[in-house]
Amino acid sequence: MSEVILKGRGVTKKFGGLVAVNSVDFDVYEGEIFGIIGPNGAGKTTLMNLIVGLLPLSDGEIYFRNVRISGKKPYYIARLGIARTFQIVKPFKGMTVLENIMVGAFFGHGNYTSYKEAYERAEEIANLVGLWEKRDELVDHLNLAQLKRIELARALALEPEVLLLDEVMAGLNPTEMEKIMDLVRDINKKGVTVIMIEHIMKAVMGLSSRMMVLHFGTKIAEGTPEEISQNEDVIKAYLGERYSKRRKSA
Amino acid sequence: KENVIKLGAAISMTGKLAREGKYVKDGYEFWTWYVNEKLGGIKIGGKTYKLQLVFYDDESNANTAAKLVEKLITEHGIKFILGPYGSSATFATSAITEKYGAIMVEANGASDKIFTRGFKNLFAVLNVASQYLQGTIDMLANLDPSIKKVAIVYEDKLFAKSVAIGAKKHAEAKGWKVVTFAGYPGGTSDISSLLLKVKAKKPDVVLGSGHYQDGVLLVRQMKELRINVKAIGETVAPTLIDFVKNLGKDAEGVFGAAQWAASLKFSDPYIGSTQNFVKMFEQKYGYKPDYHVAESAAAVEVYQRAIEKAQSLDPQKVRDAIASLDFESFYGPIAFDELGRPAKKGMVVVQVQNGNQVVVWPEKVAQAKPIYPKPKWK
Amino acid sequence: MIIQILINGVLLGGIYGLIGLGFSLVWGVTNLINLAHGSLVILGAYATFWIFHFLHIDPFISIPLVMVALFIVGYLMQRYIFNLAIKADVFLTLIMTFGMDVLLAQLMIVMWSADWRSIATTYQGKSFIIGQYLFPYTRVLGFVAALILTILTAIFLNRTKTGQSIRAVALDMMAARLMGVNPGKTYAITFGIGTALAGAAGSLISVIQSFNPAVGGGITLRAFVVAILGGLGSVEGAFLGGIILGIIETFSAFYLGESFKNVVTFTLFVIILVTRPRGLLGKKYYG
Amino acid sequence: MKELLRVENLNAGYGDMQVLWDISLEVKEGEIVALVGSNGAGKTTFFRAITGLIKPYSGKVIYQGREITGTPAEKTVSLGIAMAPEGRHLFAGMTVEENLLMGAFHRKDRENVKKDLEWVYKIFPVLKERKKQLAGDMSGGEQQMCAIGRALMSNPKLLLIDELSLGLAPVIVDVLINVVKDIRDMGKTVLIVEQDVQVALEIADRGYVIETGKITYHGEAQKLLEMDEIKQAYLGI
Amino acid sequence: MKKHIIPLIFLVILIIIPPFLSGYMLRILTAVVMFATLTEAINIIAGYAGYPAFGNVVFFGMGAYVTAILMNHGFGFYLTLIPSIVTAVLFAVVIGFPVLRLRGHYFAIASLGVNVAVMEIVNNLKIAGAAEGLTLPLKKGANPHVVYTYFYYLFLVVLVLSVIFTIWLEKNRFGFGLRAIRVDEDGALAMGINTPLYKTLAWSYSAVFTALVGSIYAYWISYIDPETVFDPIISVKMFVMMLIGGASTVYGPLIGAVLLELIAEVVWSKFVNIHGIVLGAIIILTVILIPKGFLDLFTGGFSWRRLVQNIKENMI
Ligand SMILES: Nc1ncnc2c1ncn2[C@@H]1O[C@H](COP(=O)(O)OP(=O)(O)OP(=O)(O)O)[C@@H](O)[C@H]1O
Ligand SMILES: Nc1ncnc2c1ncn2[C@@H]1O[C@H](COP(=O)(O)OP(=O)(O)OP(=O)(O)O)[C@@H](O)[C@H]1O
Ligand SMILES: [Mg+2]
Ligand SMILES: [Mg+2]
Repeated sequence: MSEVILKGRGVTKKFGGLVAVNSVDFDVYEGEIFGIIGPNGAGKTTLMNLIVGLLPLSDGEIYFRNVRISGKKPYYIARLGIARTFQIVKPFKGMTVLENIMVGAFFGHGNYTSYKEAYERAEEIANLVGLWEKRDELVDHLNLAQLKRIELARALALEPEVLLLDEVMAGLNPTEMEKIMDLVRDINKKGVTVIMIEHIMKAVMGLSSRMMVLHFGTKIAEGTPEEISQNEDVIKAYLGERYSKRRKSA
Repeated sequence: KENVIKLGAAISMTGKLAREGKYVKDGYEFWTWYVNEKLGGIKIGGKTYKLQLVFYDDESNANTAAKLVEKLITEHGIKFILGPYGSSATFATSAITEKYGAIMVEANGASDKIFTRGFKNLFAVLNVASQYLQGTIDMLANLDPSIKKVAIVYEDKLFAKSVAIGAKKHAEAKGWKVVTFAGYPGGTSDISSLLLKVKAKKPDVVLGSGHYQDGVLLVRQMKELRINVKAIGETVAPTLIDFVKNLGKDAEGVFGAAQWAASLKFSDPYIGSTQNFVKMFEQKYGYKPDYHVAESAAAVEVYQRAIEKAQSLDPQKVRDAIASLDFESFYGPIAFDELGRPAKKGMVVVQVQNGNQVVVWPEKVAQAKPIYPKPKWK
Repeated sequence: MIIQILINGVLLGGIYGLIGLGFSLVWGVTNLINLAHGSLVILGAYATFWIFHFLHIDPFISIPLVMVALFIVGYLMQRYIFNLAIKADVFLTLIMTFGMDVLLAQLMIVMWSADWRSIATTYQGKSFIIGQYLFPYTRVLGFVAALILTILTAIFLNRTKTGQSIRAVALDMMAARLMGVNPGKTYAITFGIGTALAGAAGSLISVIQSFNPAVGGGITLRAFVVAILGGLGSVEGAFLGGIILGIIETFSAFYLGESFKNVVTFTLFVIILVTRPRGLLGKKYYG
Repeated sequence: MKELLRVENLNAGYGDMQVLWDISLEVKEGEIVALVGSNGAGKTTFFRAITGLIKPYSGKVIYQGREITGTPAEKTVSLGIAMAPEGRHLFAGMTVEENLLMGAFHRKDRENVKKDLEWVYKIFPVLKERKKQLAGDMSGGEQQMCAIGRALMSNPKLLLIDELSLGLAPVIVDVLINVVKDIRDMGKTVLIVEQDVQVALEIADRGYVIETGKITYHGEAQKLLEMDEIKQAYLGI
Repeated sequence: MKKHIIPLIFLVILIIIPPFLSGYMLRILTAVVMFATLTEAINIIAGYAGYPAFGNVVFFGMGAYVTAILMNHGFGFYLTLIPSIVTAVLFAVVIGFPVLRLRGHYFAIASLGVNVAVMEIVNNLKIAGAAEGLTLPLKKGANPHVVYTYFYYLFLVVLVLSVIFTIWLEKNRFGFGLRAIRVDEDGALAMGINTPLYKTLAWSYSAVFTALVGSIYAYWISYIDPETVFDPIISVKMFVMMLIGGASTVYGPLIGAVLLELIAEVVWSKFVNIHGIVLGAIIILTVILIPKGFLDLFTGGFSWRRLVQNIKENMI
């Protein structure tokens, strides 16, 4: 197997009395798509915030290629090559689609400093994620599916080695979803390691090479999608009967 | 067509100095009216000129005042400028009149610093700030040689601080010990901490320097904290009618320093006497003139007198005429020293007695004897 | 001595609290930083003054009257002016209230001149003594009035339906509408209450200091400090913020000198902001 | 069955931008009706127009036989129309319980409000556990439950749920499907918007398909599920 | 480039116009240029970065004081400019470190607090003349018009510099960073933007221009005291101008400065006794009718419907 690119040990986050993430260990290997699932409030988004440095850890350590990144500033981590999308889309309003993407290009791992370079790079990415037609529109006028693409595009413009996706499929219809899934596959093929949080089983199960399940902040299972979908604990805590029934009938 | 001489002014009609600005405006307008209507104008070599006042609102802002004075000079072509209200505005505007070779006769900028710039064309009819409390100190020293300790509190702003510094020097010269010398920021509505310190020092006299609201605040809080002293002396506040209205009995016995008082008895070449001035003004405006009104009217009178004397409208000649003026007006003796400050005029001390503001110092113009020491708070 | 300073500070602080209360409420709910607050306080002071002048009603007794009058003014002002731009950027609405401040200040000058006013009650300047400590009547009464109004406002916000609707609108206007809350009216009521509280503060101002239309600016600045110290939209916070401000002022004035009291106040203020950005009792998700 | 809501030729949008074109639709009492369509088709806008959050340009909204077109949102709720909005829109600074009680803001029957609260807690036990927590501090899924709970608290006749399953764990979706059915069984009428067309049409009696602001298909849910066009466009089959 | 042509024409007019103006008109124009620069400066931090620096006048006051103090110690005017800039930047960096961590309103109010605190300190500072202020040597010259034209050009140079800086900013990575920070600081962080650094830089640049203007102002007016040069109303004015013209645009602030100075000028000369009322009403109406600023109103053609629509968009 390839090298571990992102590693967490004893990662813990407390909000007052609530332990949102409880001593989670994880290893993400270079080049894989790593899915994180778990009931609502299990701590998935919190874990992602811990990785990118938006929240300080209460305990534990996180390493990127053996460099400790816990305790580092978010912009530093982003420049190292870890990009993320937000569960609740956060486009830069008042800027056009291209300009949004350019922000990523300017400040990311790729470190484009000239306007022209950043612009050209943004055009490439707009094309890649299917926003070419909308490139000069203000993001304020876009719908959710397009905003999700912007989230992706911006993250891509950072030229990350690791891409964290927080529910990029949520709110998309199946067709839209298929398109984004293809996109994620493409990105992954280009060598970007992907960590995705998703509640839509079709998407995570379909994409991930390995998965981890969080429940009340604790890791309750890890394995291939196949293993996960048969895990009794996971079915009980997360997948539910209907899902397993449907799976069986399919 | 009528011949006119234009006098220009920036006046605070709005903003924080609007109250004083109104007095200034009334003073300027009154004397202008008097010259035109009662004296029939100013005669220069057979021709009669009417005075015309051109003014704008400076919003109590020095910057705006400067702009307006430049407008008056460059757009209206006016060379005879009357001062705005307040030291800051006087600073700013006098620099402009000086640059343009225009003249400024000012009645409402008392800071000593205004006169440190060696300006040739700037004249003030009012005493500078450092002299404000000197009369009060002289009077008290005269009344009671046993006074030893004085507390001086002031609003920490240009004018009030200049007054306080002047008072400190003068008190020390009299051999008093200044036990407290403390400023507080403008707009304060509580100086209890400061007064507690004053109380601990047990001074014989408390001198306060500031504007109207400071004067009221000082008296009120001294009473609230039951600080009893032999005398309280203030600058402007006790000379204003509102002071007595608002403080009622508590105002009794407080001394105030004024540039002028309506009860003074000077003669005047035009209006006859101070009394006449007061009477006519009251008839026309419906209130008794205070010293802001009087000094402002006097500033117009200075121009009138000087132009008549110079028999010319040439700024240089008028300027020289002003510099050489020496006469008694309803406002007091008018003459200027080489820096343009009043050479002969002094301040008067007023005291609130039975709800009236009476002049108690200097002795030769006093209406009544000062009540001393101040009765204790009840 | 220290205790006397403390007493003075607390008494002064109560009034500061009341000044900040209406400001904080309006800011927290409507997201309007009301730069006209000081002018509205002064309007309340004038109302008190004229009631005293013509009807000879004691300033403390006329507070409810003044509050009703000011409530109406505030209600109309919000309903028919501020509501028209309420969704614009906060800094635009800020400018709008600045315009209102300029307008009100001049209007008051035009109507009532720039003369200094204050109300001479029979008990002004008098104080009573407990132990060896002095308690000036006007300030004690002012403090009590401020305290009562703070408590009433808190009860109103937390216990009444209108109060609940005010909080709801503050947090999410769209959702509040879906619950049956009319946001335009709620904003107007909130602003009306804020203005009424400003008016009450004006009543207190009119007995402890002299005022004219120009002193509004300084009052707005104090209101700012109090609101931030206490935490936006927090009623108890505003009162506490006021008391703290009063104590800081009196103590720093005593130990460092009056001249430095604003330096100390504002330095501390900045420090508190940086260390506790939500103020002392500020609640999450408001403002 | 009696007709509860009828919409005739509704045109609506934002300012200059028209989103909905001549929408007509009807909902009978006690039905579950699903509204499906791609992103940006105008489903949310349609809900906004019915609840009165935006004013339609033209057309009619008839509810219980009365025309309510353009009635502002603050009034429609007391007519018995409640919505769990897209994006949840909880009162972040209020506790979970306060949020739920806000749902009953317009109600006068205090007694029943208490009962309904217990009922909502029974449906969503998490909410009961967290009733003292600020709603804004909860996870996305928890918030969705709270939003639906809040809408239920208004004792609606017609419940609109925008994006029922958005961001929810499959188990929770299961729960919600049952809840929606329960709600219907209590005699309430439910109109849902749902991206997961499979889920939507599974629980719904009837469905409407909306594409770029126009209704393109409608009919029994089961029939729609079997239509090839729908399969291709929305089920990814 | 095209959009800079009209401004360039205006610049040429501004350069050649002084001899044709009365002293008063020149003074007004000087004030317009001065405020335009201040507004352009506040636009960097408040417009682009979205940090409402309500106390920005603090740099103006500092610039003024550094120049005044040094000139009183015999330094030539130009020699005081570098110290003036250095002081302002140092202050922006040192104070910015804690204060720029606050967001939105809180930053606004903290920067105002800083302003008031500094004003009070200067008020007690012996070397700065304390509350009595400082007088500066009057600029000597052939006649007043020449002297005041000289100041006009000084202000104009700083204005041009500030505009060039802003144009550069628009198309630069730095500007993108600031705009991202304004919209969503967490998002900006996640995009790899070193937000603390960027904010501090933005405030420092803003401080540089503001302080320069303050320095020139002090020499121009020749007397300063804490109350006038640290007056928070000046900050408010900068804000109003920025918003009226159009925030985070290159030319919006300039339009705002021109409009507000001129409107104020007209209003007070026409309505001497009630100009505050009129001015207040105009400000309120502007916010209600043209919340996006004048620049927006006239790009793409003016229409009355736009005004109504603006109200509809922002009212409840
Ligand atoms: N507040 C608004 N102002 C202007 N345009 C809007 C607004 N809200 C939505 N739109 C636009 O209206 C169109 C329809 O949006 P709407 O939210 O109704 O779609 P939807 O079907 O709910 O989509 P989704 O499945 O993504 O929620 C979109 O093009 C959207 O960009
Ligand atoms: N800032 C905060 N303060 C207090 N509690 C928080 C905070 N942020 C999150 N939580 C709590 O931490 C827990 C984990 O939240 P998180 O957002 O990580 O869940 P999640 O797994 O992403 O859920 P979802 O799938 O619904 O998005 C939740 O119970 C939430 O209420
Ligand atoms: Mg999440
Ligand atoms: Mg939608």
